[in-house]
Parts: sequence; C-alpha cells; structure tokens
Amino acid sequence: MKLLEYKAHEIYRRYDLPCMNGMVASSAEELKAMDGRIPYPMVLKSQVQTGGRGKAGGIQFAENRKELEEKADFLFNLKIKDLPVEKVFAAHKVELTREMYLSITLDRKVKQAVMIFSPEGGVDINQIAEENPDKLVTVYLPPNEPLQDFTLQYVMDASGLDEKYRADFKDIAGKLYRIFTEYNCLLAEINPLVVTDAGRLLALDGKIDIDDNALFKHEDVRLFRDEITGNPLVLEARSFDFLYIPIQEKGSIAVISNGSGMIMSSIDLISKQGMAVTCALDLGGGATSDRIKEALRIVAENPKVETIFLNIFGGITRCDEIANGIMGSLSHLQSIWLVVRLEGTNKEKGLAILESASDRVTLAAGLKDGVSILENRLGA
Amino acid sequence: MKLLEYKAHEIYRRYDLPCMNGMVASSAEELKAMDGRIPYPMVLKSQVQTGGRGKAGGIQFAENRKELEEKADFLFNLKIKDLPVEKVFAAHKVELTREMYLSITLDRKVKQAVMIFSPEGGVDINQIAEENPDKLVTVYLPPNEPLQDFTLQYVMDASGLDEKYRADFKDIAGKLYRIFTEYNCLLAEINPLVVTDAGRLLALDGKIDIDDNALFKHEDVRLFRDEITGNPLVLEARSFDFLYIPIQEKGSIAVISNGSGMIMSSIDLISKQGMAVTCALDLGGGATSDRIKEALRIVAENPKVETIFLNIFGGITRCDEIANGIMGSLSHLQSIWLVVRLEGTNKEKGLAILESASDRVTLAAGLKDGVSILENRLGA
Amino acid sequence: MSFLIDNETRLIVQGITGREGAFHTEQMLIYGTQVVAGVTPGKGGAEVHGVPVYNTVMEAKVKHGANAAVLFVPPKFMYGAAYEAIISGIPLVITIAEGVPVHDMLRLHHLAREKGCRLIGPNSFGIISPGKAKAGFMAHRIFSEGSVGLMSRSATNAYETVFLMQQKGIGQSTCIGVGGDMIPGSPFVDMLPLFEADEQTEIIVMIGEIGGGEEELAAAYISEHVTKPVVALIAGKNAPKDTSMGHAGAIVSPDGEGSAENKEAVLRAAGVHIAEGTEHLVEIVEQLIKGK
Amino acid sequence: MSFLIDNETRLIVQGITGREGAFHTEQMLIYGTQVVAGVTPGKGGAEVHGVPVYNTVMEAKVKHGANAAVLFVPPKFMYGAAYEAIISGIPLVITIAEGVPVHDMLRLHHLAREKGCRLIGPNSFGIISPGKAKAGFMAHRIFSEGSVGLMSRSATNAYETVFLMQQKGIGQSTCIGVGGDMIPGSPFVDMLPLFEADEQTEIIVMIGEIGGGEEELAAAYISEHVTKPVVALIAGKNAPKDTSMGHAGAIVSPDGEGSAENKEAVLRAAGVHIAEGTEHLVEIVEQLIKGK
Repeated sequence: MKLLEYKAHEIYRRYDLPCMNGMVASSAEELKAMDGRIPYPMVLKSQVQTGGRGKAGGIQFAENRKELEEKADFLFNLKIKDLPVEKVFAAHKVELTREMYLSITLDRKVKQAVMIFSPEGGVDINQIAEENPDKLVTVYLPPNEPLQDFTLQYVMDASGLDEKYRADFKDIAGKLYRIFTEYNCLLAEINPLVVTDAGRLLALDGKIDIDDNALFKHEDVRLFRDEITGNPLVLEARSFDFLYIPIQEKGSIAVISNGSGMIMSSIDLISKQGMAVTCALDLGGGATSDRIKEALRIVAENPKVETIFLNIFGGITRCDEIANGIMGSLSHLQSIWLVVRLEGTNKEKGLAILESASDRVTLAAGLKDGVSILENRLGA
Repeated sequence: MKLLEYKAHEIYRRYDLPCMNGMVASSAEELKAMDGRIPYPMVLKSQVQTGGRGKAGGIQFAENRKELEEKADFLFNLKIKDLPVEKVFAAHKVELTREMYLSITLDRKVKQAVMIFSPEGGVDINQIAEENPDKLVTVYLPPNEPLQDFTLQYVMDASGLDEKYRADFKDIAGKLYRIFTEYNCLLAEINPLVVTDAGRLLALDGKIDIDDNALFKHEDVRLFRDEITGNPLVLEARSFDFLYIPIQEKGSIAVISNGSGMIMSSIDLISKQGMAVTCALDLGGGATSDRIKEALRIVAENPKVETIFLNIFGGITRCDEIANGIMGSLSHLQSIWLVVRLEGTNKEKGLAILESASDRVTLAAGLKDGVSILENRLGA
Repeated sequence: MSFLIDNETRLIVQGITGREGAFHTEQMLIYGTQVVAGVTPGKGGAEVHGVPVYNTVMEAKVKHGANAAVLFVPPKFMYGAAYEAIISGIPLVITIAEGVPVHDMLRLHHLAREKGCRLIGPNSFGIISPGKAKAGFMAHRIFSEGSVGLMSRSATNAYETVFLMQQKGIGQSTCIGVGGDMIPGSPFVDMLPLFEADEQTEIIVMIGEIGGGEEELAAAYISEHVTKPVVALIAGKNAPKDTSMGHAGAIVSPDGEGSAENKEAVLRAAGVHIAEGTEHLVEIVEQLIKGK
Repeated sequence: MSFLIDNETRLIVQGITGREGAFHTEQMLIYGTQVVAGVTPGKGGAEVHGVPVYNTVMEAKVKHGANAAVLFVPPKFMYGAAYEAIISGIPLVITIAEGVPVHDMLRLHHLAREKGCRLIGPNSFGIISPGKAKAGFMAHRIFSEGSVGLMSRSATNAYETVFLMQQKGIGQSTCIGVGGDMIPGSPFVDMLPLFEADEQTEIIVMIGEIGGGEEELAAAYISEHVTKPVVALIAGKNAPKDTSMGHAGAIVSPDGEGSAENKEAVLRAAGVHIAEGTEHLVEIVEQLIKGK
C-alpha cells in the first residue's frame, strides 16, 4: 500500500516529525480556497501514484491569488502518465539550502531492515549511489532489538554529518524508525530531507509503503487504500477477500485459480503460446460454490474478458462445490466461454455435474491441456 | 545480599504484592509499642540471617497486650544459632486455610531463571520435592524475553491450580517476576504462599537474595546491607573495595591476595598441611602501597590473627608498591609475623626494599614455599 | 530415510479446534502422522478426533514429548502462536497461514534461528514425507514414496508438479512448502543441505517464483555444496511488474534481482536444470531418472 | 596453530581512553597484537598510542575490519559495551571487568550465542596465544609457546600455574580466562572442542573452582568427545560454604553439585587427572609430556 505524499505527511505529523504543514485539495475549487489559509509563496504538488510528476509539470508554485487560481485549474486538468490529477497537496513553500536523503527499507535477502542516509540527496540520489557509493551510509538494523543510539551515532559519524544538524537528525531518524515499525512499512523514505534557511532539518517529501497484510492494524490506512484504488473490480474482489489483478490491456482471457503460484504458471504458459491474459483472480483457499459465483461475476464485469480459464487444484477445495458454482453462474455469463480444469477432492462428482453444462464450458485434463484448448480456439 | 523477611515485605509492598502488612521493631520497647497499632492476634517473627527460627522459638503469637509484652522481652533476649535477635517483624496474624510454594531462582548450569510452583508448600517443600516431584511445576523463563501469559498458564494448568486462585496467582507471579528482574535477584521465594480464610492468596514469608554486584542500582538495599552486616571488619574492608572473608574460628593465619582464585588455592594448601586460616582478604586488582597498608591494618584488627600470608601474583600489580606498603605498616603490626610472596612487575625492586625489613618479614619464593615456611613455624 | 518429519515425529496442532485445524488433524491422523496433542488457548481439556487439547504448547510438549508443531491459525494470530512454539522449545514449527504481516515474519525468522528452531512457512502447504507422515494440508493422495525431493514457494504449483509426477510413476522423498510470503521462516537455501544429506533424495526440485532473492541465494549454495541434480522452475515470467517506489530498493538490491531472467541465469550458471513449466519440469526429472 | 586469536586478529579495545584501557593497549601492541582501533563513546577522533579512537564499534569495524574486541570498561558499563559489540557483529568479545551484575550476564550469555558471538569473561584475564597475540591484561612475560592449552576461572591461579610451567620450560598453545563470575559468557565446555581441534594443543589444563556446575558440564563433554589428556585443579576445597537460602536452590540443583568433592569425582570418572594444587598440576603435566 503505497501512500500518497499528503497521507505520508499526515503520519509524519502524528509523530511530530518536522515536515511541510500543508493541506490537500480534491478539486480546483478546494485548492483555490487555500488562499488566505496558507501563506504565499505556495507549492502545489499533484498527488499521483506514479513517479516523474515534476517533469510532467505536476509541481507548481503560486506567488499570489491569481497564480493560485491559474495553477489550480491547470493541475486539475493535468494527466501524469495517463493518471488524472485528483488531489493536490498545497503548502507554504520551504526555502531550503541543502538536500539530504534518509530511508528505512527492507532487505528481503538479508531479512532485516536497513537504514540508508546520505548528506547529499534529492532527485539525483540514484546517481550518487552509483557514482559515489561512499557518500551513502547503509546500516542494517538488528532484528528484535530496539533502535540503538550507537547505530544513529555510526550513521552520523560515517557520513560526516555536520554537528549542527545532529540533534535534528537523531530526532527525525528515530521517528522515522518508529513509523517504519509501528506502521509495518516496507519503505519509509524522506527524499529530500532538507535543511531550511533557518538551519533546521525538515521532510519535504515522503514515501511510505505499508505492508498490505498488516493493514488490519491500521484502519485509517485501510480506508485510504480503498479510497485511492482506481479499479472498481479490485475493490469489489477485495470485499470478498479475492485478489483481482489487472494484467494486460490487450488480452481477452481471464485466469481464475486458487493460489498465486498456479495463476503465475497459467499466465506464463498462456503467454508462451502467444496469447494474452487481461486479468486474473486469486480465490485463495477453500472456495465454496457461492464464492465461485462471485468470482466469476466479478471477472465477467471486465468488458474485455471473453474467455475464462478456471484452473483449480485444491488440497482442500471440493470440486463439486466448484462445479455447482459454475452451473449457477452460466445464465449470467451469456457471452463468455469457460475452460475448466478441476483437480482435487470429489473431482469425479464435479466433472459429472459439469457434464450437463452448456457447450460454453470445455473441460481440460490439466494445465497444459487447458492452454491447448485456449490455443485451438484463440491462437494464431 | 540476603534480605531479612521484613525488608522483603517492604519490596513486596512497593510492588503491591499481597503480603503481611506488618512493622519491624528494633527493641522490646518498640515491639511493645505495637499495641494498639496492630490488631490482635499478632504474630511476632524474629529477623535473623539463618534458618530454623521456628523451632528455636523465634516465632511467637500475642493475643493481648500482656502477651505482647512477655513475648517482646522473650524474643529480644533470644539467640538463634548464636545470633541475637535484633529485629522482630510484627503483624496481624493471618488465618490461613492452605500453604503453597512459589519461587523464581537462577539455574547457573542452564543460565536461565526458573519458576517453581507447588500448590502444596510450607516448611515441608523439600520433602515434597523429593517424594512427590510431580507436585512441583518447574518452568524455565526464556532469557531476553518478557514473562509470557502462556508461561503462567502452563504453570497453573500443569499444577492443577484451582480456578478460583488463578487471578491472584497471575498477579502475584507477575509481580514476583518483576521484583526478580528489577532488583537483580538470585532468588525470590514466597514460602508459604497462603490462602487466607477469605480465599485470597498472600505472601506470608519472603526470601529475597540480591546480586551484590548489582547493588549499585539499588541504593536502599545497599544501605540495608551495611546495616545488617554483623562483622565490622567486613564493613571496613568494603569501604576500600576489599573483600574480607571470615573463614574459621580456630585459626591464627590470615591470607591476603589479589584474586579469589589465589586465596582459595592458598587456603587449600595451608589447610592440607593441617593449619587453619581464620580470615582472608581479597585486594582485587591494582593495589597501591596505600591500599596495602589499609589491607594489613584491617586484617590485623582481627585479634586472632598472628600470622599474615601475603601472596601476590600480579599482572598489573607492581611489587615495589606492595613492598613499600609493607614497610610502611611494620610499625603498626608489632606482634604480627608476615610471610610475603611477591611475583610480577618490578619483583626485584620489591624484594630489595623488603631486605631491610625487620625479621618479622619472611620472604617466600612461591605459594608452596610460603606454605612450607608457615608449616615450619606453626605446623605440628 | 526422510527428514524433518517421519513416523517418529510427535506433532502438535495449534489451532486444532478451528474448522481447518480439526479437519486437517483428521487428515493427518488418517495419513498415519502421530498427532499427539492440540493447542488452543482457552480450550484446554477438549478433544478433537481423539487428540487431547491444551491451553499451552508447553503443556502439550511436556506431557507428550512433542517435537514438531503445525499451526492452523489465522494470519493475525500467527505471530503469537509461532512465538509460543519457538519459545517453548519446539524444534520444528510449520505455519500454514497466508498473508502474515511482513514485520511479524521479520521478527520470527530471526527469533527461530536464534532459538534453534526450524520455522517453515508461512503460506506453506506443510511438509510431507510420502508413506510416513504429513504435517500440513496437502492433498496427500497424489504423493507417493520415491527419490525426488521437492520444495516450493507455491502450493498449487507443487501440487501440479506432483500430480504430473504421479502420472509418470515418479515418487517423492520429502516435499516442503517453504511458503510464498515475502519473508520465509526457512528459505530454499536452508533446505538444500537437508536434501543433499538425505539418502533417499536423488533429485532436487525447486519451484520458485519472481521476487525476492531466495533463488539467487540457493544458486550460490548449489554451486558450492550440492552434488545432486537440481531442477528449477521460476513462475511469474509474465506477471505484471510491481511498480516500485522510492530509491531505497534500488540501493539495497542490484539491478534485475528478483526477475525471472536473473533467477534463471544464476541458477543455470550454478548447473541447475531450468524448466519452462510444470510439464517440462517433470519431463526433465523423468530424463534424469532414466539417465541414471 | 593457535585459535580464537593470533597474528591475523584485528582487535578493537573498548574503553581505550581509560587508564587501564590505554595501559594495556600499549602492552598488547608491544606483544605484537594488531590493535586496529579503540572505541570510547564521545572520544571519537582521539588517538591512544597511535591507535585511532571511534565513538562506535560499527565504525571501527567497518573502517578497520575488526574481528575481535576486548573490553576495558567498568562492570556497570560492561553490559552496554558488550551489547554494542555483539549487535555490531563482532564475533569474539572478551570482557575483563570483575563483578558484572549477574542479570546482565544472563542476558549477554544468551544474546551472544544467538547472534553468533563468542563472549569470553567477564572477570577474565583475556586470551593469549604465546608468541602471537594477546587480548587482555595478563603479564605476558611468563607465557611461552608450547603444547599446553590452558583455561581458568581464576587469573591468579592461571598465572601461578604458567609461572611454574615456565620454570620447567613448558609452554602453552592458547590460554583462556573463562572468567570467575557466576555466569560466564563461554564456560569450559564451550572451549573444549576448540582445544580438542587445535593441532598445537597436546594437553588441556582446566583450572576450576567450587560453585556452579561448569566443571560437571565439562566432565560430561570430556568423557564423550575429548581424546587429549586433561588435567584439572579445583580450587576452594577449604573455602567457607556459602550459606544457602530458601529451597529453590536445592530443588534446581542436585545434592552436592558445586562442591569440590563432586567436581573432582565426576572429572575423575571422565578420565581427567586431578591435581591437588598448582605445583602438583604442573608435575602431572610434566609427566604427561615426558610420557609421550
């Protein structure tokens, strides 16, 4: 769950981490109404789930009311990499003298959190990392131990951070670590961490990525996720605890299966034969006939879907349940063709039920067979 | 540092652990003055650093003022295993229906704290442990982890503790664990842990043994230690960071050395030759001439000491410092004979200094030689 | 021989009184696994399919000499249950739950190692030593005793593979679901020495997928320490790329790490046979068996 | 050969700016030990006998590839300093301080194991591999290179023994002060496999004392795993017995455990030569050498 900048700032403020004290607007009118509430000069930052907004004109400045109104209209008509700007974060512009970089992320290989700091930061941080890796201080944070003073001391000493910034750095790094752990983050990054003209450190931008599996601990973020999820089918699927995954614009095949591994294998095999999958849905374990019906309904709501490959290999899943779910859905899936592969408990029962299905249901003997059937019908 | 019962109760009260709400008296008069302050019947418990006080008559009861006065005079004239009763802990007598046992101690071999609980306790706990070990539940407390609910749940389930006592048990066990860790205890034992006539659990007696090395964290206990240390030479030595150890009543030899290992080896060898050491003093590391003087002075204050075996093998210790210390002490050690063994830095310088010493100083070439010298003079 | 679990394993089921826990306890008993006790806090004293239930792992361990635990508990409660099992000194802990918080697993991954516990999963189908015992929820009918050792991040891909093996009469020594979540308790590289040392295992099958660096770590180990043939499948070549965020990821992980291309390249360099799909994988295994 | 430390060891001194730390840094340098850095929080940037000082162990480790630390810090601060060294990934940590709180050592003993660190001491004279390197405060003049491996709870008894060996021309391979406090970081039993594996060591000398169960644990290990001759001395036969308190001790430890009689009996049963005193110990060692 990648938080937009303004949401990250909300969390910063909750932890009293020095950051821009701005407000978010959801329309040009709301943004224009910031006049008088935020002092000029103002910075207006588009909130979109993609990078490169600066180059796309997504960050604007306003010196006065007139400029604010012009920029408000401009931004809310802007598209950044095809994404319309739906929210703009506005704040008093910070005068800065220097940019630094601070992040805490997860090293999956080492299975530890790692803190990265560079007294030089900003948009060029990747270039700095490549060309001057010595400028970056990387330190692994020991698991199951609190953040230690000596760890922050090491980061400051090894980076040669100026004495006058150290108190602020310790404060901010400590709070960022608390956010990282308490919000179950996969990433908490401040870039740039700036030195203001008053010589204080301040988070000018914030990227926070929160573990989806831990959202149950953070109701506020969970609601925010639904709010910013663009795809209604993803939302709809989520409400049944299914995972709906958009894959390719051009395809017409949907894959439904009971596990991400099988979904990936199915997509791999279909793609290898030159066909395109447009979306997939992961049922998870223990699907009942009612849940199968909902899954088929949701996938069929994607207008691109013409063919559904239902590939079930259950340890637990009962094939008769699946078959009954399919039978109950057929009348609602008028224009859709189904390839069904069933394996697991009560397989025979399930196959017997499907014998009386319409000719829009084709049975497959296995994954490879299913893909062959798809190929015969759709392939070049 | 073994705390007397009343001091343990002070700590219990600090943690709100249910215990006898009593007061301590330091004289018969103070004890008599409890009349009107503690309701009758009263229990009067001698506070002595030894076991078996019950059998020795050290625990008395008083139903009224008259009995209180009689028992006060009796107790403050009592000696238990040669120790005079100097303090009596008085409390309202608790009516109990049952005795249990609860302790947390250290298993040195496993290097973990261990909790022991028996729903049957009291003075016979050792017998229970031998004859019915199944009645005792022993559970190791994992290091570097807080006390877990599941650990207490296990103790209660495995001991078959009655449901009605469980809330009290969890409360008391949790608090005892906090005391154990926060006071750096080697032992925290409640025996008996009683069920009162109101059906509540209460600590009727308390044994707490605190790590001497951690007393710097507990000023109150440190002062208490000095208060109850009977031997003035132990106290005197402690003020110089020396360890004075009384060994045997009958001996006339004192051993001074710079490490407990060498002290033990010296005593072992002397004892093996049929001689007796009456006391020893451990200088610790880095003795200067001034400290040597103090050490000799303290040991010589023990009237039994006729011979001092000063056995120094220093990595750091400089032998000339030792020698100067000896020279400076000789005039105060008129009736005492010294056997001195010096090894380490500046050994030759030290020996040269001691050449001009009186004939009350005999030099030894090593540990064994020193013991031979003692034997020639004192041995059978 | 088999390893991790066999007829001697004395298994406890945490969450035994739940729907899944009870169902799979019965399945495991039917398969011949010694399920000696169940644990559900607050349900001590109950019985499930004749198996006694306790409030704590410690009591189950002390009373029944349990030496392995399988956890049928929801992801939210998995941390607490696994923590209890590890702290109580159970040397093998298998966790089924899918979608365990990553930070919970960060803690448990290291805690287990430090306490000398092998933690398998989460998001694992469990472990099965065909013909001997199973601890997990896998459909055991498709498994049979043989010489192929299998480990997989995905349950469904493992099933598919074993199913295809069954059709060709190829059996397995031990099959392990290392689990599909971001931080596994015991990744591939921890299992390799066990397969290498196991006398019954002649071929090692590793079913990985995109993301993370476990296949890369395995490749490094294989090239140094594994003498048995290894066949690997990397699923997810055509899965949509996760749009990464921020710069920290690029700083911590080198370019391309986690991609199917990279994984296949390093595995191939380590002498591992790369399969295009499950069917292909089983073909390679069949040839290796015939080639012996 | 020697083990734990040698000419390759890159040692840091924690507490290097203190009186003892500075003095012994010089002594260790004179002996030829590679003291690569010192650590004293707040004194980063200083120099002691030409050795650079840092605020943190991590910086000393990263900048100088340090792989061992010796701590000259007072007992009160030993926990924090050792914790930092262990958490910073130093694989060998030697602690000198005497009188460290027992609960601090309880925590560190397990933490070190869990993090893969060998913690030696506290209340240890350190480690010396005569002719190669020393980390500690022992008077190195009496040590010489040879075939006797020595470990001791007491510094003074170890000196006495080595002194007597010197007079007979007997040298040592590695001498380790396991420390005299109640909870050692690494007790005798942890050192035995190292001495057993060390090619230079032909005879193992173990100087124990009354109290605790370390000699008993060592005896159990020796009878199973040690093929080299072991000579042991138990000091404190005639020390006053500690008046024990409460019942828990008797419940946890069997009768007699910790007494010199018990220790000598179990060691003798394990085939260990028992010496009556340091002089006798060295006589036995001399005979063993001659008997070869």
